[in-house]
Amino acid sequence: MIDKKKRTVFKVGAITANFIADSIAAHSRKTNIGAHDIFLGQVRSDLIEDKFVMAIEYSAYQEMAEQKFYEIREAAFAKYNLVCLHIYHSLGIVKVGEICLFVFVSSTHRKDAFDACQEIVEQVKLQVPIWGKEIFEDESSVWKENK
Amino acid sequence: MIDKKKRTVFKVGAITANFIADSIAAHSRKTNIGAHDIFLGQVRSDLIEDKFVMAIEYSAYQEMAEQKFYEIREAAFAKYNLVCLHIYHSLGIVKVGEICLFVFVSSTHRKDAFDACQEIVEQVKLQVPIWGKEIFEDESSVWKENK
Amino acid sequence: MKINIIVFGQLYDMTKVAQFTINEVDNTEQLTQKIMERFPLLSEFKFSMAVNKKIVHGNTILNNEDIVALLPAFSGG
Amino acid sequence: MKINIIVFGQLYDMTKVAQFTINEVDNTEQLTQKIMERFPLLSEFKFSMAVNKKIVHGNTILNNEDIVALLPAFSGG
Repeated sequence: MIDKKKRTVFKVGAITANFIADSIAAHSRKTNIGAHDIFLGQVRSDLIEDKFVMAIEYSAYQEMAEQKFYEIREAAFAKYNLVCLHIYHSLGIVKVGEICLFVFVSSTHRKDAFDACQEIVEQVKLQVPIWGKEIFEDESSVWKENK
Repeated sequence: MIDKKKRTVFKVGAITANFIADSIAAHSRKTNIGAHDIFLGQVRSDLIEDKFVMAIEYSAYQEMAEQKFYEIREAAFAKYNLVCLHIYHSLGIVKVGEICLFVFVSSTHRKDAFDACQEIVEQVKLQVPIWGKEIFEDESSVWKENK
Repeated sequence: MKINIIVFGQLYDMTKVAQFTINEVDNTEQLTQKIMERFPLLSEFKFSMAVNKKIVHGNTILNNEDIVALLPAFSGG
Repeated sequence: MKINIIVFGQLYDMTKVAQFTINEVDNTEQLTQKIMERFPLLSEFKFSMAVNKKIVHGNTILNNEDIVALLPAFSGG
């Protein structure tokens, strides 16, 4: 039942709640799954030098990023006992309150899903060549820095 | 923006993907959220003494369980920097592949959501008076044991 | 002095009643003894006791109209 | 000997071109020097380099038609 096909990770624009629901529903056929851990990154309305962030515009070095996502998947399947793993990241404009990152980890027992999900999110932020530009109300912008 | 109203945790039957999607969408207005961690418990088709589990029937000491859920919520808000926290658990029959537990934790930064979600799931299993009866194809059953 | 007992999970499979009352007991030790006399099958099970929704450890004083729940190991989630 | 350079994130704000070529360099140190001559503003930024999609550390030999990416600190997620 292990599902580790290579697939495109990037979605243009926000990741919708309906897309997430469809992903969850698609896993009901995998009856060896006992636990899902889902991480969602949501664009925050940070205040930076008196201006509120209204959106983030994501760009990426796509060929290298897809390769990195693939390596992160392979490492997670090698290290944890997982049934499924899906990663989606936005490209282009994602508005405040919308979802830009969706990591979906499924396992038989909960510990694998929890540990893998947390590690994958850290690796995505650390290793994948993606850049966010925070856009303010007045259309000025600043490049996002990850902490 | 802290949302810690007392509310009913129990849902009769499975927790649907649409219900989860609506919960996610409802959080787009909370623009200080940067991270959601969602745990979903799914009923597994375990093989027990040559028979496959087809469903779990959940029962609870509801008044005490609601009190325990409330205490778990309060402890999580006291310990972690959370924006929102929602817990839902099924009562009655939940079939294999369906969702029986939905823990939804939202925070400004990801570490709080991850740490709180994992702790809450453990506390729910440990502290809340809920019992699952695993039902087989032939309608025989066995009481579930948590590990 | 009347104590209300409620029964959950596999314990109910033994008692076949979801609730019953026990009279003239002062504490949980005496209560346990009377429960076992009435439902000998329960002695085969490990369970905890909640008095008015709070788990109690060790022998605990009971008051009239207390609600005592017999709780087998939890298996939610 | 022709090296293809691609530029991402805030570095692009400095170069105003997404890609360009540099000729007659044998390694990433020589390449960096030539890039800085052409785009002096880049010297103000910390960035890493990927040669054919692999991050390189230290001076690295280059081959004809290699693709070198200039990568500012990642900020995905």
